Amino acid sequence: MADMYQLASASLDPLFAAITASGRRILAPTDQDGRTELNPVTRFGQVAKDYVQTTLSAKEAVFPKVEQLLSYTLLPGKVDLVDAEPAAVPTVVFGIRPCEASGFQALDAVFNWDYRDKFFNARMEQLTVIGMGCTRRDDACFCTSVGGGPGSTRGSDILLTPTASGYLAEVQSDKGRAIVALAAKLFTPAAAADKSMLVALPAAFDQPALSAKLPAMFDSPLWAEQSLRCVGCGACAFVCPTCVCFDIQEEADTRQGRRLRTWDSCGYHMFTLHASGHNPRETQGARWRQRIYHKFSTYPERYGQLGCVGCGKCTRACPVDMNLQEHLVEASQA
Amino acid sequence: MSRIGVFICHCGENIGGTVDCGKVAEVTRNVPGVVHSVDYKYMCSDPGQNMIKEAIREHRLTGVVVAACSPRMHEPTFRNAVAEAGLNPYLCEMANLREHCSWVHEKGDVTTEKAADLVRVMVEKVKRNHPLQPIQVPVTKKALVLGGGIAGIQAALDIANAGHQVVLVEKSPSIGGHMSQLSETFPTLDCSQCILTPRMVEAARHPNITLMTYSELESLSGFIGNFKATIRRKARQVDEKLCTGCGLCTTKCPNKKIPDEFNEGLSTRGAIYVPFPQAVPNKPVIDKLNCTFFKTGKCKVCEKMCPTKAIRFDQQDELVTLDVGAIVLATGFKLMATDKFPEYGYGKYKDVLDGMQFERLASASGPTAGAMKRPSDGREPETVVFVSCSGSRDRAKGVPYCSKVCCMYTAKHAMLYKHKMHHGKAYVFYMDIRSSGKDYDEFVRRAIEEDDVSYIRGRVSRIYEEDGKLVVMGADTLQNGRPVEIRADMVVLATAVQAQDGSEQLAQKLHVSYDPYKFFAEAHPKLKPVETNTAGIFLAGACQAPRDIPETVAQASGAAAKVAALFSKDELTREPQIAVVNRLPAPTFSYCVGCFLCQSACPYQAIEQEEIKGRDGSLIKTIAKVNPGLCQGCGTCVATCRTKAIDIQGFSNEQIFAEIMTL
Amino acid sequence: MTEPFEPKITAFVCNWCTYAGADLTGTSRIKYQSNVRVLRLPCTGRIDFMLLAKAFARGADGIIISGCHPNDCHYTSGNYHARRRWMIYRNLMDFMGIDTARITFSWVSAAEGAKWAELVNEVTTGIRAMGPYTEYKQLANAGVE
Amino acid sequence: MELREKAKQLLESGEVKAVIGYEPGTQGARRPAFASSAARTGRLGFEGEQNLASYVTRKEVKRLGRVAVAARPPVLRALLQLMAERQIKEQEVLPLVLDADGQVQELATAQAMEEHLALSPQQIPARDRELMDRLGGMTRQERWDFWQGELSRCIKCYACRNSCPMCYCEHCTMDCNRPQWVPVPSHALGNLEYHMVRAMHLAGRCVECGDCGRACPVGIPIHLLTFNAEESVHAQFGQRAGASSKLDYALSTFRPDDKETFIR
Repeated sequence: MADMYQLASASLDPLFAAITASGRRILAPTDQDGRTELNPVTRFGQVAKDYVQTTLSAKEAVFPKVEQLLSYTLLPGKVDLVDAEPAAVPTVVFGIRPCEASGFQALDAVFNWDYRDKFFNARMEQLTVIGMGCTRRDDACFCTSVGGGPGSTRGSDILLTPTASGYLAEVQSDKGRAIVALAAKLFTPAAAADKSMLVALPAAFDQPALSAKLPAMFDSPLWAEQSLRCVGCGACAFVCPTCVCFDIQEEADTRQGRRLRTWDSCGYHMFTLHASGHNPRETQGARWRQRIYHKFSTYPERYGQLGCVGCGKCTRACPVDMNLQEHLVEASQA
Repeated sequence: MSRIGVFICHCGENIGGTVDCGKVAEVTRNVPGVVHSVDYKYMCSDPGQNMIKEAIREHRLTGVVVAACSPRMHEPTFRNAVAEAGLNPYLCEMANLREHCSWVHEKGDVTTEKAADLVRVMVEKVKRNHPLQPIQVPVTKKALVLGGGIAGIQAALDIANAGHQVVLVEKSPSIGGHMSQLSETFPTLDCSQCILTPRMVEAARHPNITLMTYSELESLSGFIGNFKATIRRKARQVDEKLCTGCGLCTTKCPNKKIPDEFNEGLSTRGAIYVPFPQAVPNKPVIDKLNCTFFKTGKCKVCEKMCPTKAIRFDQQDELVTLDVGAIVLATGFKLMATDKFPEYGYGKYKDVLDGMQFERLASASGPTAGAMKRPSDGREPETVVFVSCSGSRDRAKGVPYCSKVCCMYTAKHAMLYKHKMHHGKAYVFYMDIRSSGKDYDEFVRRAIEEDDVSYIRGRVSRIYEEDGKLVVMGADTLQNGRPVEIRADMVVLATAVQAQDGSEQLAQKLHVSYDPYKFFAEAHPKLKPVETNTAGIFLAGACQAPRDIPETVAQASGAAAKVAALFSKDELTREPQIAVVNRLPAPTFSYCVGCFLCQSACPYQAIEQEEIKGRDGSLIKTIAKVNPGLCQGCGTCVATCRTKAIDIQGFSNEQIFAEIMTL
Repeated sequence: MTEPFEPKITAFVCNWCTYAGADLTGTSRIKYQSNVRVLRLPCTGRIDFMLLAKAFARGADGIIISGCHPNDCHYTSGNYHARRRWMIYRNLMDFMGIDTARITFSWVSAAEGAKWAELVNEVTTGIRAMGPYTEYKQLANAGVE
Repeated sequence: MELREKAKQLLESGEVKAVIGYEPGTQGARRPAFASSAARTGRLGFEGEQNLASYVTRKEVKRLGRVAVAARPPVLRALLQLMAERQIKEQEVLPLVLDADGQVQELATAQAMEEHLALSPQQIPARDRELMDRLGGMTRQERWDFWQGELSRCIKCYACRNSCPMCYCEHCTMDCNRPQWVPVPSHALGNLEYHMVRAMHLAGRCVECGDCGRACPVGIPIHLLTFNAEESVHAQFGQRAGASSKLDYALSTFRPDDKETFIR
């Protein structure tokens, strides 16, 4: 059972100060010439005022776009190899939406499935999520169709829900309680949960039904049709809070090198290209299908949860308006 | 895993005196992949080379770096040594410690460090070298000579006499070229036709020479040793096999008013004609543009007259395809057109001639049988003005260069005139007298001193007609630019020598380059004067630049020697440092995407198209392919290729990349 | 007192003109500063612009590109193609804020041994005065966590 | 006649196998649309921003057969440039344009396309011009800081590359790993080199549609880089990409008298 508090609007500045003073880094949505980006901040005043979502997701905080795994030096007759240690700094991600907050659980499912990923876990351990309930939505949003909602607490250590006088703070975890403890006097216990300001978002399709019918739709021409305009870039995957695919790259000169992990996307032709030249997912249709299946069929099967949180970041990032919700609705009706 | 051997040469004191070679060898020993690293006094000596050979065997080396002098000096030496030890010679590279290090830097640690860097760079390169095989290209031992003037005839004869087949192609009805039009030749004043005609006949009769007159090159494909030339044989309308050359047809042709090209328009000819009495082949040709039958559909007098029934009004142009291994370009020159000289009244006044017209006038076989009669009224010209540099060395006329032969032939013309008209007066306007050939200056002196030709240093500004005289206005710059006015009966302009019409198009067909004046460009102005930038195509004569006869003949023989050398082997061997387009198994086939933007980057037209087809014969994709016979290995295509599908053997992307990454 | 800065200079030269010219500098025993490392390529036409980028990435403080004078290219036109490439590349690099003063393009013929020495000395002295190309060197580690 | 009617007619007659145009999308935007049967032409229109020429080189589209394309000037330029680079043939694509009277016009030949293009001057949008000029007025250090700031946002999703009609290579330089020319990760060096390569590879080939910048999910004005390269080509060599189906590539041709000011 969550602890519920009231938090006055004016309390956020002192809260930020307290968090910063505790040595934690705060990442929050900021407005950079019209672009909503997650950036380090120290004051609440730096936080973007009126946003639906950041373009990129907060997964960067635990799964950076480039991270070093090891380095080595070639010496006469031997190789001197040094494992990298993640420089995980205590971090508070503030103001991300409930959809995105729940994305961390999808990442966790992969990074701790059959192998515990040292880098992810080190960063995850240091991460506290302060989510922000949604008072606005746009055409791309469909969290309610995939089990989420504008006020969902899943994935947030603290979820703030805007109220007339400030915020309702639902503290979900010890990490959340640790934040409260930093400035306990700012948090006044709340008796009832006022969620009246949250935006309404009716579900657009029946996800369980869709997931159930997907296995039979593998050979449907729908995927090829839907993906005709897809340009095959990786924007959707890179902005996705749950996409976790990565590539391992070695950067070396003739004497030393380092091994890096970097984001990858199943939308790329190269993603499945074999050294022989054969590509099991030769067409964009096959790659698009993979994306849908992975999130709505493979994930539930393997991890017992969806690989999609309905945040709509992919839709917003897409240069050709591949609207995921629209396509899922279409698949549901097919 | 690479097993590289490094051999540091002291070059006596040359390297050893500045660079600590022992230290370099020691540092290099620690480079991954190096299994053997030594220094020695003289690597290029026999003991030095033997060290390398022994090390290759003993250490089973997969690559060798010799750190010594410039690879431009000893690369062949060490590659040979490596080959003798059984290693592919292209697995040997050199680091330049002498010219690029010890000779240009002071003795010290910094210089030794640099030397070690240079060695490491080459170690990393050689690790990525691949064994290469010299490229063998078959040779078709038949030459094509384009142009049947003295250059082409000489080249054809020399190649034929070396025992090779030659096809001599001439666009006009007879071989002979400009030389056959000349009267006498400088500096000996011997009769041009007397010395040329025997050569023409010899060319025609030579068992190794096939003559194709009245023919032109239509197109050319292929590469050195393997060209495919298509020749257009223009219809003569005369069956050459039946025609005996009796000439009856030419005398009976009712149309007789056509300006005679051979006599430079100073006489006329019929529509069926033999260009000149000594023509080879001595067979007539019908000038279709002027033939009454071709114009009106009626006449055929010649057909009726021909005793052997050799006239063929229905004859069509014929395209003949030839396989040849080498080409000699000998297409000659033209003189600057008449319309370029309004100020001299050239083309307007009948008695203003160009040099070639004067040759015909002075020739015993010419329209006046060699008598000095001016064209307008047939009177003997009492005063003749010769104007050299008419157009040449004149930027305003687009010819900044010297036409080279005019000084000499103008002196010759003045002499010929004086020999025929002892009492006549000959003036020569000149800018400078350029007479640097053997016996040339003596020849000019003779004109001035013995034949009393008046040389005036200055240019002619204007010529106009007045009272039946040509008034030549000029200046004498040796007398402070004093105005000179000469009332002459005839003026001869030594007009500029220019590239033949159509040179540009021909050059483009052949993919040889040309200079701004459309003369064909030699591969190197000094060391490759008869080669073009396209291997297997050579130059002879005035198609390259203005030339006189001896130079032309010498160059023709030079070109012929090049051809003979090329034909001396059954196969050509070429260095394998050429570009290759990558090939991969299906379904990728190649990274080449077929944009062909590399094609125009190639100075040698070496990039061809290759169609990749499926089992059913359907086209899968079209990719680039490098013709190994044409590619010279510059690598411009490599830098142009976006997909990195094209690479150059010996200077590959991987090699250069590794070199940079070592520094 | 720190050691004076010694720039790292990478030179890309063609085999036929500048490499031979640099050989002539050697045979003429003309001395020049030793910071430069020469990489031999067949022709300036072969020099992919990425080679320059890689040299900077590798820590070069200055770059020299040199080949045959116009009209003198061993391959007749490789240098003309290279010239066009550099005309565009240089503008673009400048637009991206890359220090084009650190890239020197030159024509040095096989006969210009003295010019090669002068060129290397001028570039070396110039780059030494400019200091290390720190901002480019820093790129390698920026953005890696 | 509107596009949808024309499309219907072309598809019914079998003249083309598909029509590529635009349709209303979500989020208030318009988006590319494919109609492969007369029944699916109902939403097609001319208005839209993406450069549809980027589709005609795709295997999936090539397999369909001849396609008609709603062709604004940048699309036409891209199609001509693709012809010059031998990626498409005249008979494979049928560009459709609106003529002055609002009628749909077929431009079946490269010549017709070239003539149509000649009617509308090629211009960089004022906003982009302004930013380019502002950058031009900066010191080099300021430009460096500007681009480093912008490029640090790059996630190397390749939306710019994949939206570009001229980036049709199946094996991009970015995919080359022997050697690995450009680092795959989107760290500072990888990003700088990627955008350097992209711009250089588009110099003389960029049709200035700006689609790369439009596609960028993080809003980097990367199209200015290719604009800069293309403008240099135009200023120095006097030609523009997409002007003709027979255009010679500016960077693999030359004039002996090309003028530069920096070679010593």
